[in-house]
Amino acid sequence: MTFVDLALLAGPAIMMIGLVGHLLIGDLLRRIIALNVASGGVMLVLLAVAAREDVPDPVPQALVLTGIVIMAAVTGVALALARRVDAVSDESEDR
Amino acid sequence: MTPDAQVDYSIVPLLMLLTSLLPAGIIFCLREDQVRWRTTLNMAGAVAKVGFVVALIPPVVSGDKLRVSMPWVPGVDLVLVTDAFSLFFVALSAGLWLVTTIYAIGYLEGAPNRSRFFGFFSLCVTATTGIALAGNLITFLLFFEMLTLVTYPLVAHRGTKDALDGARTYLAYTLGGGVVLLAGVVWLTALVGPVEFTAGGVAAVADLAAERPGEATAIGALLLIGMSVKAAIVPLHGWLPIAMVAPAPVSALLHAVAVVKAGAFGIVRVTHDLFGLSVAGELGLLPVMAGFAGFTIVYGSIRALAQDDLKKRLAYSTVSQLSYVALGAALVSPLATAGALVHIVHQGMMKITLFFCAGLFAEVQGISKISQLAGVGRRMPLTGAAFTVGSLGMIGLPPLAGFVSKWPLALGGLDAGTTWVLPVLIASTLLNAAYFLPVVYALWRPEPDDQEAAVPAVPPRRRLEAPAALLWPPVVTAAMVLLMGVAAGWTYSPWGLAEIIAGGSYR
Amino acid sequence: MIILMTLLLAVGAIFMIAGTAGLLRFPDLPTRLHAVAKADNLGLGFIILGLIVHTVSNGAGAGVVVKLLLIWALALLGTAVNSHLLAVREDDG
Amino acid sequence: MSLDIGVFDALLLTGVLLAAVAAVLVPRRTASVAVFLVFGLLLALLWARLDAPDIALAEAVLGGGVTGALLVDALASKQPHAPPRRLWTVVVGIVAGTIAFLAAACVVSRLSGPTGELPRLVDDQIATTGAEHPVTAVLLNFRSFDTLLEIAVVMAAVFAATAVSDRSWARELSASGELRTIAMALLPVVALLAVWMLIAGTTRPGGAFQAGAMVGAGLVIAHLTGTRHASTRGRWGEALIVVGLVAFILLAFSTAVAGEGWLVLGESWASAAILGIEAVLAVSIGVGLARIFLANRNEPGEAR
Amino acid sequence: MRYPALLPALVLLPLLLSAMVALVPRGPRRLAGAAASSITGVLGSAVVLALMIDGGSWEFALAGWEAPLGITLQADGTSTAFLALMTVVGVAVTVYAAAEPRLAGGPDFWPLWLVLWAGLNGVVVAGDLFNIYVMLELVTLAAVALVALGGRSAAAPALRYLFVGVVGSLLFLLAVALVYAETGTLDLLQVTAALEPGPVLTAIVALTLLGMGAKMALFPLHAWLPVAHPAAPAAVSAVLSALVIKAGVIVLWRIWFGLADDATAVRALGVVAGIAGAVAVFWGGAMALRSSRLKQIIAYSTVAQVGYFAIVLTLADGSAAGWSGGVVLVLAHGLAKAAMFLAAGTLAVAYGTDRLSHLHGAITHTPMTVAALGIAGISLAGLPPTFGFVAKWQLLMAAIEQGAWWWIGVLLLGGLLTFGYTAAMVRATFNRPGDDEVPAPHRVRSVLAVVPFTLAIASVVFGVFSAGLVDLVAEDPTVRGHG
Repeated sequence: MTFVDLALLAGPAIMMIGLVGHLLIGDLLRRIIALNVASGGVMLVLLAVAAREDVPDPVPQALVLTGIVIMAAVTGVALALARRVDAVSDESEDR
Repeated sequence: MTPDAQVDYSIVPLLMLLTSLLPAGIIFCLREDQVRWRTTLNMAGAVAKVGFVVALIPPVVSGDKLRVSMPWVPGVDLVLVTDAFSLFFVALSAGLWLVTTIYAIGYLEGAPNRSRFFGFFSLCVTATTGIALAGNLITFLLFFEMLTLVTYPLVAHRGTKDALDGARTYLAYTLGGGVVLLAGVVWLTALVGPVEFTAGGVAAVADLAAERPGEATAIGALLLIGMSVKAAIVPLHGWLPIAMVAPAPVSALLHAVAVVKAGAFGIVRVTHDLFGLSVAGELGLLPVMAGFAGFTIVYGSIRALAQDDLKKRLAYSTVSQLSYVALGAALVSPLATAGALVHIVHQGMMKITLFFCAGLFAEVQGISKISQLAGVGRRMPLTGAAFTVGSLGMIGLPPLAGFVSKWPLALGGLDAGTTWVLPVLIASTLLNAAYFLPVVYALWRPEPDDQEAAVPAVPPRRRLEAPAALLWPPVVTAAMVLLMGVAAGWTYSPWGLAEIIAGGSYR
Repeated sequence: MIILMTLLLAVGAIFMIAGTAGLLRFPDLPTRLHAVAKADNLGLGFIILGLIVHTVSNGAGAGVVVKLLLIWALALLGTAVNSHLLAVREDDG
Repeated sequence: MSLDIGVFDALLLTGVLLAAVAAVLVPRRTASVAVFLVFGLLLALLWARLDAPDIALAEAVLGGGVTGALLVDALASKQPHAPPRRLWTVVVGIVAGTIAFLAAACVVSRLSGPTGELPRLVDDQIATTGAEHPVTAVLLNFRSFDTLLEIAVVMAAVFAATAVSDRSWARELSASGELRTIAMALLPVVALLAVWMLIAGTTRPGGAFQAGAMVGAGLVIAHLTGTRHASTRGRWGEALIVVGLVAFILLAFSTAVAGEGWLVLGESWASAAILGIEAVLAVSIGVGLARIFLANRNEPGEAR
Repeated sequence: MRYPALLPALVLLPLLLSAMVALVPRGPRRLAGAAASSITGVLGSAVVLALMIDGGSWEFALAGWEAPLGITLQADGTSTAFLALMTVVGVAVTVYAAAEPRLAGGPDFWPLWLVLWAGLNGVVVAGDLFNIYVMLELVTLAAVALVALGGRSAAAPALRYLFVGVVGSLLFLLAVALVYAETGTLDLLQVTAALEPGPVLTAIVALTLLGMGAKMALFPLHAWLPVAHPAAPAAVSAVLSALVIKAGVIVLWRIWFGLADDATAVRALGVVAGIAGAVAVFWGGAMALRSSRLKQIIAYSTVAQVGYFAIVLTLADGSAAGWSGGVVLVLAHGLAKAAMFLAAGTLAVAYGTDRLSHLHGAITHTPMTVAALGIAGISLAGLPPTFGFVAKWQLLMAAIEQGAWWWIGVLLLGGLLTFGYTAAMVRATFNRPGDDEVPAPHRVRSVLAVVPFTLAIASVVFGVFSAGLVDLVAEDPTVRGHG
């Protein structure tokens, strides 16, 4: 049971925590955070796969790098949308 | 149906389709006020189609067929073939389309949405021609469903609430039938591969019936149920009386010729050209169908008795008359088959005359109930005469076309050994008389004084009792009824053709 | 050398813990800020010193030492600015 | 990389797991963001432990930095009242989650050993790619198409964020004196770091993305501290965002037309091309991320 | 006649044009966007024609590196069909959006639309799993932004769509990670050869099913679609239903038919997908019958049709008829659904609302649009002589080959349901007697009526002359791979 195996198990765990949290939570901002946590979990799986040998495999590492940038961009858009949704719901509430 | 001599590829069948498809496309684009354009296009299309038919009768009777096919899906082609039986049906629909177009132009003078009406009208005839010319089951199905879709806007043309509801029920029935038919066609094609209609039945289907009779019967049942929805055989006839909400020319062409006849045509195609009489007999399809048909004949006539609305009565009469064709097709005797085939044309001619007259009564006198018909004959002698000829023909009096088709049916019944056919025919003839004669009598009865006020004021005495375009079609069709009865012996008369076609399926 | 390093790291750790304790215990924002800013930075300083001792003993070059000190400097700068902003916001907030 | 589990490793993994659970469970927004930042930091440490320094850098800068800034900024608007889920759905969710995890665990444990085929291929081809560091070689030569698309994603995200946010741009923030001086001190350091990371990318962990994120962070600081030229609005801003993708595609087109094929970097000029592309990418990502931050920036109040 | 080098241009050209169009100031951006989109359309049709003439399948290794190391693009018969659909609907939507900016959500539409088009082309020709992931993200992001253009009230549906899209992508990314862990390669063809049956393969297929199920709104994961598609501007909802859904479908099919084998677990997954599909067909149809707004009906109809795409997973297993039926169904649905949403948009412009109760008289005043709606509905219901009938025919044949009579029932009843709500829509446009004179409240540009009508007529023309296309698609390598 090397560290990599443990990491390989932790990956899906974090992903499940993120996904379940995302699906259950109501508040938009916290759902976005849960999504990022889930994405972290998947990246962990990829990197654990990369680290199975002494010399780390650069290909999955490159994939993770791309994944992180995409997730950052998507979070940006999600937050912009969430802000607008809150703004719209504020308008409707105080009308 | 006749033994297929040499088959050469020609685009004639395609052209026959285009003669009504092209005008349809153009008419849809015409503005409402371009009446002259629309009329010329309609007439040109109709005349061209009749021209094609007349040109094709001699060669087809002598046995050669014109065929055009196009690959549609891997392993399945769309095929159009002009064999004798298909030409027989095209002749009927082309002729009546010409007459009905004239009638419709007169009838819809100044009505809204005429471009839409005539566009769908031509599409409907295209579908009917397609059904007639279809060379294999899939092409038949394609045009069969197209007919349903194209007639819906015609039935719902007026847009009133009951028109829309009537159209919806019509759609529900016919679509349901279409789906059942689709299931049967797919099942058959999956098992046997694409099948072309060949006189006397397809060999592959016969083998299938031999190996797996169960499946073959199921397929046969599905196909026939699908057809009998349109042929308005009893349990599935509900839509026909309701669809009478359509304008007169629509109910004339559709419910006397196009839609119902397509169903009857389909039944004959399936029993004769797909399974072949012997195989269908073994599978037990024929007796069941004969039973249903017989029941419908009687049931339709009884219901017709009870109707006060003229068009409803004619509708139920169509329901019963159509089952003559189904009955004839189900009897294994050349006489009965010939009788059935010729009845398709005769019943079409007679029924369209009656619908025309009914339309005239409604249009000119505003009468739609039989009880109000008292003395109308005096005021509209020509229409009255046409109606009388049509009614007598329906009853089956000797010199008229009705007799020419009922008599061989009766003989065929005896010849085929199904004895119960004769009493059914006699009963139905009596019932026909029971519901037609009072109408005729009411027409010619001198107007009783007390009803003077009830009848709406008569328009000032004009030379003719109705606009020419509305009056001449029924008279012409009535004359045809008379002609077909008298000149049955002529080789190219409907009876002559029917005998040749019927002969084919007993080779 | 090992003893010195562990000693420094321990002292650093103690300061860190003190700072966090202060953060939890103190009632209002300024006092908390005070605790965290002072104690943690000091703790960090000691830890960095311990690390320097450790790396030097393993023969690391001057570059590593400079980088460690840079880290400390940046941390100091960061805490200073943050606590100032929070404090300022606290007054007119 | 020692594979046996040390004390530090155990601590790290449990820390990451706990931070993940906390980030999801804690009800208040501010606490959730705070814990998420901790989670990001721990994750960066974990990547370093898994011998992926590039990713650790990127996680720290992007995960902690940019996303952190976005999240903290999003805290400004108050937390609308979201209806709490019924207990029953929560239980079902958790049970389903655990079942899914167990399934994933047993699948992961059944994975067959690493074939190591691709790393070998990378090693013996890396000489011709013009970048010594394997990750950069994969990103900018072997799988350059992915990187190109990734920039397209960033560009699309910028378009999306600007399309969604109301057109009213955040005006220049007038900041107090101290902030301005801090900016004066910090900005050059950030710029220096960004350039250094860009250069290092070809030989050591680093590269376009981390440098880009640094540029983005720098621009955000500049904007927050009210320095004039930091505005990424207007034509110049749009052009800078788009320049990365356009340059990359033009390179692709030129190699397709003139060179031996799409994105085939000739050995002689490969390293120059990679560096050039990385520079442009860094600028685009930086300005892009800053623009996304700005798009989120306008307070709803002002947005109407 | 082979130009595999053209494949990357399908993705890179629209991206380049999108970047340029974004720089154009907001005023003339509509013109620039329309020009750029037409260039992309021309390129797309050129590639499709070349592929059709060549008939074979093209591979292209990017950056000069062969399969495991580099990224390959591959276009086979199926991709040709999907590309053809995307080009035809793309051009139609471009013309429609150029004619009426209000229906496209203003000038921001154009750069995002070009990015979306690039992503769609990318997904169809991608041959590398991670490349597919990045393409899907690009498509989702652009699609979400386009939905958000539908005004302030469209933000919530857009966000919900983004969440589902990202969750789907993450599940797919996990599948990609497992594939790489197991086989050490990311190239689709190599993976299909290398992967042997086992728990890992089942997990990969399950994750892909879940991930793509979320993206294409398969029944249990469909809730976002009936909210998001109607909220979007008309031109966008046409693109979403006709094209974006298909991105998820083609990825699911490629992976399912590439990897799936006779392992019992995968077969069970197939049955589950089939049941979800059948429920989707009936649930979508029932909800469509009940809703009173045009765009909502069409959106629920998409949920129903997606059910068929899931049923194809079991029907096309090893049967060429099933596979070609599935692909033709995708094309027929694309054409018909685009025609329907564009027609709904035109009616919304003419009558100010898409509520069925306010559309009286539309059949006389905007006959072409109502005809487009009707014909498209007929094609969706799979009635002859339309393209949908060809698809239904092939699927029925496949069902009978496998003796799966329950699929026959679903196919036939689903068709009836579809026709039910089409008739309801057309019926609502009939004019009540007496109000023929009431003209449509707003005049509609003729282009807005012609575009949906041409798409509808195209589905009839393809319905009759469908032989060429169906042959092209019938023999697809993935089916032969293990079938």
